[in-house]
Amino acid sequence: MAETCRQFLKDCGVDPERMSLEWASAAEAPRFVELITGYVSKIKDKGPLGEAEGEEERERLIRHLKAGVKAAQARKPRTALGTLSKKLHKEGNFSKEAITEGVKAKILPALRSERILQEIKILLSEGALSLDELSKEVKAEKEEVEKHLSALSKKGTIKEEAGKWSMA
Amino acid sequence: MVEAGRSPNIEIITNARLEALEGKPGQFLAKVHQAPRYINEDLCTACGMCTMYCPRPVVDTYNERLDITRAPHIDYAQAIPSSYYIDAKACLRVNYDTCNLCAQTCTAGAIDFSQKPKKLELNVGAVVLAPGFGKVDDEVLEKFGYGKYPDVLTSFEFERLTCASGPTEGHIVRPSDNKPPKKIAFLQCIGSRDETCGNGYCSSVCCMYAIKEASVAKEHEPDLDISIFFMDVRTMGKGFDEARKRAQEKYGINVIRARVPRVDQVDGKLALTWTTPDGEHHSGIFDMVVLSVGLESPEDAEIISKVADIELNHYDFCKTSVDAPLATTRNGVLVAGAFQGPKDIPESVTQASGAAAIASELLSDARNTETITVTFPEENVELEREEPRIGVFVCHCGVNIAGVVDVKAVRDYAGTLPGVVLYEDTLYSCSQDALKSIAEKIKENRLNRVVISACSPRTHEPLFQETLRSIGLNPALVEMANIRDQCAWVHAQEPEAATEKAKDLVRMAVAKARLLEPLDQPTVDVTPSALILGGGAAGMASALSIADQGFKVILVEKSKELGGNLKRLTWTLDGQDAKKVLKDMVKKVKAHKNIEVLTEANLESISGYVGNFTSTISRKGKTEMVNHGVMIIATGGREYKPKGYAYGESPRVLTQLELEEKLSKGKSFLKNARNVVMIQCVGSRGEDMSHCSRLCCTQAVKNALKLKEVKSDLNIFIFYRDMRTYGFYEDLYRKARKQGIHFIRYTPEKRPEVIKQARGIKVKAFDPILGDDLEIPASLVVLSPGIAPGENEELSKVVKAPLTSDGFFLEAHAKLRPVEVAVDGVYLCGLAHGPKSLEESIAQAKAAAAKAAIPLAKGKVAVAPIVSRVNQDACIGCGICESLCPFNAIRLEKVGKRKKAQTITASCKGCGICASHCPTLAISMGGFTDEAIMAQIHAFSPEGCKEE
Amino acid sequence: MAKSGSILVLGGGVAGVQTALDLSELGYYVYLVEKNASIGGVMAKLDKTFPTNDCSL
Amino acid sequence: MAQENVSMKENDMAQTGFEPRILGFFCHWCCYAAADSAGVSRYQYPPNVRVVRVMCTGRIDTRFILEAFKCGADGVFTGG
Repeated sequence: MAETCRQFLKDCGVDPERMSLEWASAAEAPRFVELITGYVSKIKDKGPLGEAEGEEERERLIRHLKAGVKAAQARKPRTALGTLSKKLHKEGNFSKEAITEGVKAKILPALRSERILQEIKILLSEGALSLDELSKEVKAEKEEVEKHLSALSKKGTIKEEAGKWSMA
Repeated sequence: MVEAGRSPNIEIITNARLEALEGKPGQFLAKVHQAPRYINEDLCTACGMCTMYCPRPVVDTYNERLDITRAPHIDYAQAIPSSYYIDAKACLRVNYDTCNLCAQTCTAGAIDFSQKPKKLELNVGAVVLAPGFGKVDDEVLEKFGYGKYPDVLTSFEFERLTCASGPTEGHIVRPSDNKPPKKIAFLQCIGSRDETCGNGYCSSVCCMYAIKEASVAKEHEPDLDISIFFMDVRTMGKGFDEARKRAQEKYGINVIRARVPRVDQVDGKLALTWTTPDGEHHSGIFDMVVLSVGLESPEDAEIISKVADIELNHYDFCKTSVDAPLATTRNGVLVAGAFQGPKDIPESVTQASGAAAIASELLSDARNTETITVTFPEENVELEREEPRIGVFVCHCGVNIAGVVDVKAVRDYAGTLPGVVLYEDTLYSCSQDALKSIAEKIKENRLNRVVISACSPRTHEPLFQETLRSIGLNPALVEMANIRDQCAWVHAQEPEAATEKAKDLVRMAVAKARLLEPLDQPTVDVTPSALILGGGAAGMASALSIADQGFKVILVEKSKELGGNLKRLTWTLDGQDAKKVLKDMVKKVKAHKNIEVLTEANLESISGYVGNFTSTISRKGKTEMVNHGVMIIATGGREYKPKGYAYGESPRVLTQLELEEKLSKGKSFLKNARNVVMIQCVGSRGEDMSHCSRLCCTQAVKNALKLKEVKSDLNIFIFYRDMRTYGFYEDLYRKARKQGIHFIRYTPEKRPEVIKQARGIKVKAFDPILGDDLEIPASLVVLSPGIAPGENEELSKVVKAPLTSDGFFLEAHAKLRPVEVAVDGVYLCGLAHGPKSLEESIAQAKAAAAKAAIPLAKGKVAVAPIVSRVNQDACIGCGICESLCPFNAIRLEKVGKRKKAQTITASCKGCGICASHCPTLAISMGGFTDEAIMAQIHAFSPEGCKEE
Repeated sequence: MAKSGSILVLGGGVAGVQTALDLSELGYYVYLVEKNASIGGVMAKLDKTFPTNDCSL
Repeated sequence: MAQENVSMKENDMAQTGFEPRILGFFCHWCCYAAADSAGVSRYQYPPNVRVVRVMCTGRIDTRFILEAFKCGADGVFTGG
């Protein structure tokens, strides 16, 4: 879960170090205090969300996240996550490499693709945009965006007029 | 404690004393005299007006006479019963028939001067004496300037000074000038280990509390210079030695080995002189001296002894024996706690449960004949279904929260949140009167969701849940915001930020509360039998207790015979024949119709949950399945096998147990013996194992005395680090010194060496008093190896019960749940828990038997309602949840044509891994639904944030 | 005559309270007789306890 | 030069004045308990974290974390 989260946060334009997963048992109050103090100062150094990320617009970042949440709810990426967890569990393989590689190969593409799809929908519901503009806004290659556009237009959800896409 | 106040089957009779006890076990008649409180408990609202208006000051004994209160008062805010009372000795109305001011100011009309003393006659089957301990005479303390010099305090007084709710709100000041002290001295063994005052015993707790008080003081004032004057550092309890070491290192507390004979005042400061073991004289000036006073027998010990017709020992504590540590000399009258001998909280709590077990054995025929069952009103389902009507109660917790957080601001802020119809602040929301008033307000305002903004749900949620139940609301409809443990206490220096945080936490809790749903309260039947692992003294004692309480027991022992380590003992610490104790026990166990003994047997696996376990036992190559409701781990420990000290190389080097075995067979081996050397802490306290093995000191002294008895001209030398002959065992230590046994301290840097010579052996060691090396040719060297954990690691994995770093089983809570482990329905006793004496093992075994018998006696256990629920319409039967569940608590079952996931409610621990990995979001968690967590996340943003 | 299902516990300190709680859970009625005006004994006066420094209430 | 100095100072002020908003997901049995016990011991730590209690870190879903960032969190601390 944590690794998926980190990789996907990065995809959404959020510094993955902003999320931390730590362990402190019930008996480790001093350790807890150390962890939390260290973490807060780390985030202080990074500044407000969006600043360290170098995103010129916080708005864009939030939009990535909005689409990201939707992607994380979608069945395809969730199945990918479940299947990978199941596999690693069965093999008893919890090595960092196995998890990182697994997430990179199986889960992230599903999440990313779903995020791009959702973001296209959000953007187009706000107004018409060209392929170039879309590609820049969703932070993805033109080819990736095109795939979704053609699928959506086949379904009749969107249409193209004078090089600009909008909701049908 | 609050639970005791709430239980319908505990009748608290205060201001009362026992006057007579007639009859016989099972049918006693107890006569009790109860003095009037002059305030009606049922009417008193604990508002405190009476205290404010009373003109009569009295010293506050609760605050160790450091503060002043008035004749009508309450001991402390959370006291139970939560009603004020009038101190009859001071009251003008009671004594002179004047004043009556309080009665006029009391708006509740609770003050009632017509109350007369009551004589109660109670029919009871058994009596448990737990009157606690008394205080050391002021006369003893005067020797140390107490009463003469204001800055000499007792440790009990100092405890109140360091307490945030104490008279100084936790600021440490000198009573003479109200200024903070810079140098504090703690003097140990005041009124303990001191024959001149008649208390020859060790009080067993002072070393620990002195270290605790010193640490707390350093925590408050890091610059304090604190010295503790010890004779021996006796931190022999489980985990205590490590805690002492940590405290010494972390806080830099000076530990000085010396007994300070007197305290003098010089120029407003306190002067001490002392002599260290190397014979050097020292002196020092201190701002404050704390006397670590010991525990005395209770002041009314003699009266209790007469009234209850029981015998006392030579120190006026209750007389008991090693094989029956909780039985008094009168049948049916039991004892627990410090009256049995000075002891700390975990041991008192253990004995208390143990005494309950014995009473339950005696009266098992009469179980449930006189109890009252509470029935909760039926749930008001309609009200629960209505739109959320939320009530928010913000707790001051005295100054604990209100001292940092602006409680009123938080309360008013709560009023602005959607769905909130009532918002109030309370002084102590967990006090009984507050709970009552919360319940009334919920009813009055027809609330159907409640937010308590106070302390941690981990400790207090059950309390508020029960309050809801008592008025017909589902207990799952309460949510807590933790603004004490995780806010006020940890942001004490930043009141504004803490107040903001408290507001945020309340906003998040209210957001969650809006989405709370009622949850089922399922119960499951209990298999009425216990599985006990280990057939040593502890296992047998607990088996006998549970069997006598009327339940079946399966006793599993891995070796061929019952007995465990007890088989190797010859004499008990009080001089009884250990073999006879063992024989009697084994006989009883074998003859008991409720006990089935399986020897040469092992637990292979265990599944299920409290009330319904199924275990696989392997025995002589075969396996069998056993169903049982509870389990006790009594697998024991073993004598540590010494390394070095020429052990195993020379026949003259033995362990204490080997010596005992030899001694029991005759004394011929001592014929030519002259010098016997004993070496303590072999393997313990950092040599190999880090823990203190607790009883080796006493065992060595016992065996040394035995040797002297057999051959009085022996020279016996005992090399030790601290002599930890705690409690009444100190008597043996003193006796040994009087008989000329030599005690020589060593430090871990300079351990004694055993050297093999051409003929015989010698021991080389450093004598700190002589300041030089010492060589003793030894006829016999007896090592005191510690107690090592048994093969706990494997069992720990099978049972999923955690171990301490020393390899013993870890109890659920060191003080309050000393015989339970983290797994519900599994209990713990004997050496498997940690090193302890036979009498302590037996008391603990009884305690485990009491705890284990509770679910058996109830016949039903409640299942926690925080479990996963599957929406089977959304489930696609992928099986991801089934494969990930760590508790095997969810599985696929055929529903119609398709496979669907289903939760096994009784096994589910509510972790939620199934929910977070469900591709179709078909699984939700009771009390922690996706919607509720999302709502909390949204409420995290002060401006609000919406789901899209 | 049948045995009584009630038990008298003398002393409302930590030991007495624990005995009373366990007995009530085991199916007996308990009279908790305390000489002072409130239960809790010395435990209620302790701020923190060794070695974990837990709150004692 | 002087101007630059001023802006540096302002920058510094902004740096030190920034109080991040952090959301914590704490496991009931572990981290939440550790946080309680930190309170009991009166340890002090920065007041920037708001806590959502869960029964186990296994409960935490990727979308909770994204949602937290979306709702203005500058950081998310999950504690098992």
